[in-house]
Amino acid sequence: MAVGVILAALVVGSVIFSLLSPWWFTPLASNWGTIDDTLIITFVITGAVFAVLMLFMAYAVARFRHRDGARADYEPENRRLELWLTGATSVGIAAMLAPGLIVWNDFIRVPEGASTVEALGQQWSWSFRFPGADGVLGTADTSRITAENPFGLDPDDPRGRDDVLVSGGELHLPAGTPVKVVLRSTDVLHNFYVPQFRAKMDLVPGMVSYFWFTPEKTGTYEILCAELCGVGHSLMRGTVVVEDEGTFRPWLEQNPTFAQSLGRRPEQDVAEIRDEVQGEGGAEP
Amino acid sequence: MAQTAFVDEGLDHEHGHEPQGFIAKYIWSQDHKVIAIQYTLTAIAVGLLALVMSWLMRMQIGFPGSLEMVDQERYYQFVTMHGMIMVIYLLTALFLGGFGNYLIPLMIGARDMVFPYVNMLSYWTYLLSVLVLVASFFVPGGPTGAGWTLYPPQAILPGTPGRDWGIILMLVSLVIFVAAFTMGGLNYITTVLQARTRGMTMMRLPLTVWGIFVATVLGLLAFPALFVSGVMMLLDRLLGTSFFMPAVLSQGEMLEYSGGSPLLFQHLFWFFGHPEVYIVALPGFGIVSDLISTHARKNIFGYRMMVWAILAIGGLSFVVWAHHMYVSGMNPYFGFFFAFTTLIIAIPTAIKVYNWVLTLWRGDIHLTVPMLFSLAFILTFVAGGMSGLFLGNVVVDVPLSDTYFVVAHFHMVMGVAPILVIFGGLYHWYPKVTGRMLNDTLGKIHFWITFLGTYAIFFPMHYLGFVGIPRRYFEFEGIAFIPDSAHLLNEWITIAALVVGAAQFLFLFNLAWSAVRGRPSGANPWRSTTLEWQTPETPPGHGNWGARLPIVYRWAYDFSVPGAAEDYIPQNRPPERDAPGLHGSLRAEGAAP
Amino acid sequence: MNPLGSLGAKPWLQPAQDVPAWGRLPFAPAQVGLAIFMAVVTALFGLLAAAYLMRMTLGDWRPLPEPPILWLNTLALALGSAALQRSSTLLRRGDPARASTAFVAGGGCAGAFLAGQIAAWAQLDALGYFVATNPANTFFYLLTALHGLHLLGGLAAWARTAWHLRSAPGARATRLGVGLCAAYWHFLLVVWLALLALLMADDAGWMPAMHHGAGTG
Amino acid sequence: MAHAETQQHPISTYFKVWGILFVLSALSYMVDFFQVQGYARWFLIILFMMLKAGLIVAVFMHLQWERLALRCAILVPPLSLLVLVALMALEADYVHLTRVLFLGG
Ligand code: HEA
Ligand code: HEA
Ligand code: CUA
Ligand SMILES: [Cu+2]
Repeated sequence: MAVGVILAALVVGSVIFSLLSPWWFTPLASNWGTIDDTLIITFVITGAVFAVLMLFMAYAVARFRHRDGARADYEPENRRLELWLTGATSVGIAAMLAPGLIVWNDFIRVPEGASTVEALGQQWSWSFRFPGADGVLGTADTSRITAENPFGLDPDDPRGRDDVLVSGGELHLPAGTPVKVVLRSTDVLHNFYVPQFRAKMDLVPGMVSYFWFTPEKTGTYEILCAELCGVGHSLMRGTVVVEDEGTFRPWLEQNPTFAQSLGRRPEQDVAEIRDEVQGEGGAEP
Repeated sequence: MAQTAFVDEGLDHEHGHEPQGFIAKYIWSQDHKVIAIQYTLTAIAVGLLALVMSWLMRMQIGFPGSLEMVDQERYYQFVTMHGMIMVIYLLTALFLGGFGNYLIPLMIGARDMVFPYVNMLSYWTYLLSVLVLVASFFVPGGPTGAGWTLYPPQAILPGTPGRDWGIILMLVSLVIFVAAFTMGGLNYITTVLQARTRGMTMMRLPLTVWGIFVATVLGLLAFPALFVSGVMMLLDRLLGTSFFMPAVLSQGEMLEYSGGSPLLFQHLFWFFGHPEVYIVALPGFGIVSDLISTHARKNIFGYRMMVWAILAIGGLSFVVWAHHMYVSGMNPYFGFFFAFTTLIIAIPTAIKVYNWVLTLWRGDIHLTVPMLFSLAFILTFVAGGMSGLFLGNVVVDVPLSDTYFVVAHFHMVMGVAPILVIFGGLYHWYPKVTGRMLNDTLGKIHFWITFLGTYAIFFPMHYLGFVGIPRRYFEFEGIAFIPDSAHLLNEWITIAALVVGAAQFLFLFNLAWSAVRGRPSGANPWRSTTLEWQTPETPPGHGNWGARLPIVYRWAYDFSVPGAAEDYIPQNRPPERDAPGLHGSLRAEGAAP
Repeated sequence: MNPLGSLGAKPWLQPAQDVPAWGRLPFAPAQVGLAIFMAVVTALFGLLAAAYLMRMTLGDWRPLPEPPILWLNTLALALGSAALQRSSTLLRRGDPARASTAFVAGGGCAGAFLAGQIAAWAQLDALGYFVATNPANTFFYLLTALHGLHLLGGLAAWARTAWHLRSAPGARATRLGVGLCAAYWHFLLVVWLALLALLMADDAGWMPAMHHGAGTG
Repeated sequence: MAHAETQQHPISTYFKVWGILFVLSALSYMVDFFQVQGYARWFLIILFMMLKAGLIVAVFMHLQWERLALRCAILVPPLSLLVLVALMALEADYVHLTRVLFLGG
C-alpha cells in the first residue's frame, strides 16, 4: 500500500509542481508564439499520458501487492488490447507531430521582404553586420580576416562596400519587421540565443547558417551563446535592443560602413580598396 | 578455433580443466563469470570518479565559487569527463561487459562464451582504455574540456582545456574502447546465436538476453562511427589534416586548416551517439522485464511484442541521429525527416511501457528491493521519455535545445532510469554471484534515497530549461532573465545531489559487507524460472552446469501457471507426462482463432 | 529450418513435451564470429565512404593521381585470395602438402600487397602528395592504412594457422582455420576493390556532383 | 540442420517475382533515360539494385517464408548506412551552397 501511495503522491506532486511552478518561460518578444503553442500541446498530451499511466501503475501496485494465498493471473498476451493501445499512442504522437512540422515549415522559410543581419561570433564576443543600402551582404570569409578587416569581407565584392559593421556586441533591431539572421563564426561553434525570441541556431565555421524571426516587443534582451565554445562560453554575451524604426535608423547610421572603416568613401574604386587591403598582407597571416 | 568442440552436440563431455592458482583463476581468467565481475568492479570504480565530479560541478552551480578548485577550466573538464565516463565507461561497460558477460552463458545454458580468450582480452583492453582515460588527468593541461560530444573545431583548438594532451588521450582511449567492445560484442552475439542449449530457441530467450543481444548488435554497427570520427579528429589534431576543420582564425592566428566541415563530425558522432543511448537503454529494458515478471510472479505480458519492440527500436535508432542537430545549422529540411522518425520510436517504446504495467496488473507483487527499483525505473523512464518527445518534435526543440531541459531529459532517461535498473539487477543477481543476499534494510534505505533523491534533482531541472537557462555554463552571473528563485532551486538540487551521491556509499558498504556477512541465499532465492538459477552450484562453478547441460522445455515466464503446484516452473523442468494442464488447453484455444 | 527461430512463434503455446533443436546456424562459432566481424568492418569502411563522399564535395578537393603500382597490388591481393581458396580446397581433398604450399603463397601475396602499398605511399610522397596537403590525399592514406592494418591482423591469424598446418594438418580446426583465412582474404579483396573504385572515382570523372576548382581562399 | 520440409512455391509466385524484377529494372533504366543526375541518380540506382537483390535473395533462396528475422537483420544496417550516405551527400551540397553564396567560394 505504502509504495503505491508514494508513487501516486509523486505523480500528483509532479502535476501540482507543474501547475504552480514559478519557473516558466520568459515573456515572449517575437512572432514565435506558435512554438510556444506547439510546446503546450506537447506538454498537455505527454503530461496527461504520464499522469494516467503512472497513476494506473500506482493503483496496480497497491491493489495487487502480495497477499498470502494470492496468485497472479496467467495472461501471455492480448492482441486486441495491444493493438488498441498502439493505435491510441500513434494518434497521440500524430497530434504532437503535425503541428510541430507545420510550425517548422514556417521556421525554415524566411518570408519575402525580411531584412537581413549577420551575426558574427568568435571566442568570445559578438559583432554584427547590416547589408547597407543595397540590401545584400557582401561575401566574406574567415581567411580574409585582418586587423583592418575584422569581418573578412571580400574587397572585390562591390556589394560589401556599403555593409554596416557593428562591433561591441550590441545589436539594434527595428520592431515589427521580420529579420533573417545570418550566422557566421570565425573559429568554433557558437549559438545565437535570445530566450525571449525562442529561436536559436548554431554558428558554424566554414559555412553560413540562418534563422528568422520578427521582434515584436521593444526592449533590451540578452544574447547568450548556447553552444560550448571553450572556457569563455558562459561569458560570451551580447545585447539586442528592439526599438521602433525612428530610433533604429539613427543608430544604424552611426556605425561605419566597410569602406568607411577602411578610411575610404563608399563610392571609391573597388580596385583601390583591394590594393589597400591586400597590401596589408591579404589572406596570409 | 579449438573452441569449436565447445558447442558441439556432445557438449556434455568434460569441460576443460579448471584453472589452478589465484592468478589463473581471478586475474588472467577466461571464465565469463570472473570477467563479468572484473568489468563490473572496474566500471563502478570509474563511475564513482564520475559521481565525485558531478558533486564538484553541482557545487559550482548551486554555490558558485564555494570551491576554489573548480575554476572554469576544471568545470568544463569535469562536465566532459563526467558525461563521457558515465555513458561509455560506466553504463556501456557495466551492462554489456558486466551483466552481458555474467548472464548470457548462464541464461542460455552454455558453459562459457564461445571465445573465452577473446573475452579475457576484451576486459584487459577495456581496462587499458580506462587507464588511458584516467591518465589524461595527469598530463599537462589536464583532460579535455570539450564536452562529451567533443565537437570540433573547439575540441582541438586553444581556448579549450586539455587541447594539448587531454584530447589526444581521450580519442586514443575511445579508439581502444571500441576495440575492446568489438571483441566482447563478437563474443556475445556468437554465443547467443551458437551456444544456446538444447530447447532454447530464440523465442524462449529471457528478455534480458534479447535486450543485451540487440544492444550489442547496435554497438557493433555504431561504434565504428565513433572509431572513424575519433581517428579522423586525431589526424586533424596531430597531422593538421582538414577533415572537420575549415579555415579558422584561432585567437588571432590563422591556422593551416581549410575546407573541412564540422557538421561532418556531428553527423558521424551522432550516427554513433544516438544508437549508443539505446545501447545503454535496451539491456535495461530487458533486465527490468525479467525483474518485474519474477517479482510480480506473473508472465511478462506480450512477450512477442516485447521482442519485436526491441528489434524495432534497434532498427529505428539508426535513422534518428540528427535530432541532436536540429539547431546545428544543418540542412533545415532534414528536420522533417528526423522529427518523424524520432517520434515514431516512441511507439515501440510505449508498447514496452504498457506491457510492463500490464504485467503488474493482476500480478502477485512482491515489493522486494529489485521490484522497487523496477517500479522506479518505469516512472523515471516514462518521465524522461516524455521530455524526449518535446525535444524530438523539431520546433519545440528550438527553444529547449542546449538548455537544462535537455540535461533533465537525458539524466531522467539515462542517468537515472538505467542506473536504477543496474541497482535492481545487482540486488537481484547478487545472491547468484556470491551465494548471499544483500541486506534488505540497507537496500530499502538506499532505494528510497536514490529514487526520491534523483527525482528531486532532475524533475525540477526541466523547469530551469523552460526558463531558458543554458547548459554547460560555468556561471550565471548577471544574466537578467534568470530569477533569483532559479538560483535557489539550483541550491536545492545541489543538496539533493550530495545526499544521493552519499547514499551510494551505503550501497557499496552493503556490497562488501554482505559478501561476508550476508544471509546465505540458497540456489534460487527469488523462485525464478530462468536457467541461471538452476545451476547445480551457487555461485556457479567452472563450466556452470556440472556434468550435464540443462535442457529447456518451456519459455522463461511460466509463473503462476493455472493448475501447477508451485507458482513458477523453471525452464528446464520437463513436463509431467500427459499433464492435461494448461499447455494443451491453450494450444487448442490458439488453434481456433 | 529457421536459424533464428520464427519471430512469430508463441513460446508459451509450444507443447512442453516438445524440445526443439537449438536453432543454431549451421556453422562453427568461429565462422559466425568472423562473419559478424566482417559486418563490423563493412560498417567501418561504409562510414568512411560516406565521409569521403561528403568531404569530396566541399570545394577544395584535388584528386591525386593513383600510382599505377596499385594495379599490381590489386593483382597480388587477388592472387593471394585465390591461393588461400585453393589451399582450403586442397586441404579438404586431403592434400596437406600442396595445401601448405598454396597457403604460404597466399600469405606471401598478402605480404607483397602490403609492400606494394607502402611503395605507393613512397611514390606519392616523393611527388609531394603529403598527408595533410589535401583531403583527397588524407583519405587515400587513411583508407589504405586502415585496409592494410586489417590485412596485417589477418596475417597474424594466417601465421597461427600456418603453424597449425605444420603441426596438425589433418585436424578439423586447421581445416576451419584455412577456410576462415580464405574467407577473410576474399572479404578484404572485395573491400579493397570497393575502396579502389572510390579512390579512382573522382579521377575518372564518373562520380556525380563534383565541385572541383574554386577553393576557399 | 537440414530443411525439415521444403517449401513449395506455386509457379505464379515466380511469375509475380519476375514481374516485379522487370519493373525494378525498368525503373533503373528510367533513371538513366530521364537523366536524373547527381546523388539522386546513384541513390536511386543503388536503391533499385538492393531491392532487386533483396527480392531475389528473399524469394529464390527461400528466405521470404522463413527468415524474416535474418532478412531484417541483414537488410537494416546497410539500409541505414545508405540513408547516412544519401543525407551526407545532401548535407555536403547544402554546406557547399552556403559557401558559394556567402563565403565567395
Ligand atoms: C538512455 C538514453 C536515452 C534514451 C532512451 C532517450 C530517448 C529519447 N530521446 Fe534522448 N537523449 C539522450 C539519451 C536518451 N534519450 C542523451 C544522452 C541526450 C543528450 C546528449 C547531449 O547532447 O549531451 C539526448 C538528447 C535528445 C535530443 C536532443 C536534444 C538537444 O540536444 O536539443 C532529442 C531530440 O529529439 C532526444 C529525443 C529522445 C526521444 C524522442 C526519445 C525516445 O526514445 C523516448 C521514447 C519514450 C517514451 C516516449 C516514453 C514511453 C511512451 C509512452 C508511455 C507513450 C506515450 C504516448 C504518447 C505521449 C501519445 N533526446
Ligand atoms: C549515465 C549517465 C549519467 C549519470 C548517472 C549522471 C549522474 C549525475 N549527473 Fe550528469 N551528465 C551526463 C550523464 C550522467 N550524469 C552527461 C552525458 C552529461 C553531459 C556532459 C556534457 O555536457 O558534455 C551530464 C552533465 C551533467 C550536468 C550538466 C552540466 C552542465 O551542463 O554544465 C549536471 C548538472 O547538474 C549533471 C549532474 C549529475 C548529477 C548530480 C548526477 C548524479 O550524481 C545523480 C545521482 C547519483 C546516482 C543516480 C548514482 C549513480 C551511480 C553511479 C555514479 C555509479 C556508482 C555505481 C554503483 C555504486 C553500482 N550532469
Ligand atoms: Cu560561444 Cu559558447
Ligand atoms: Cu538521440
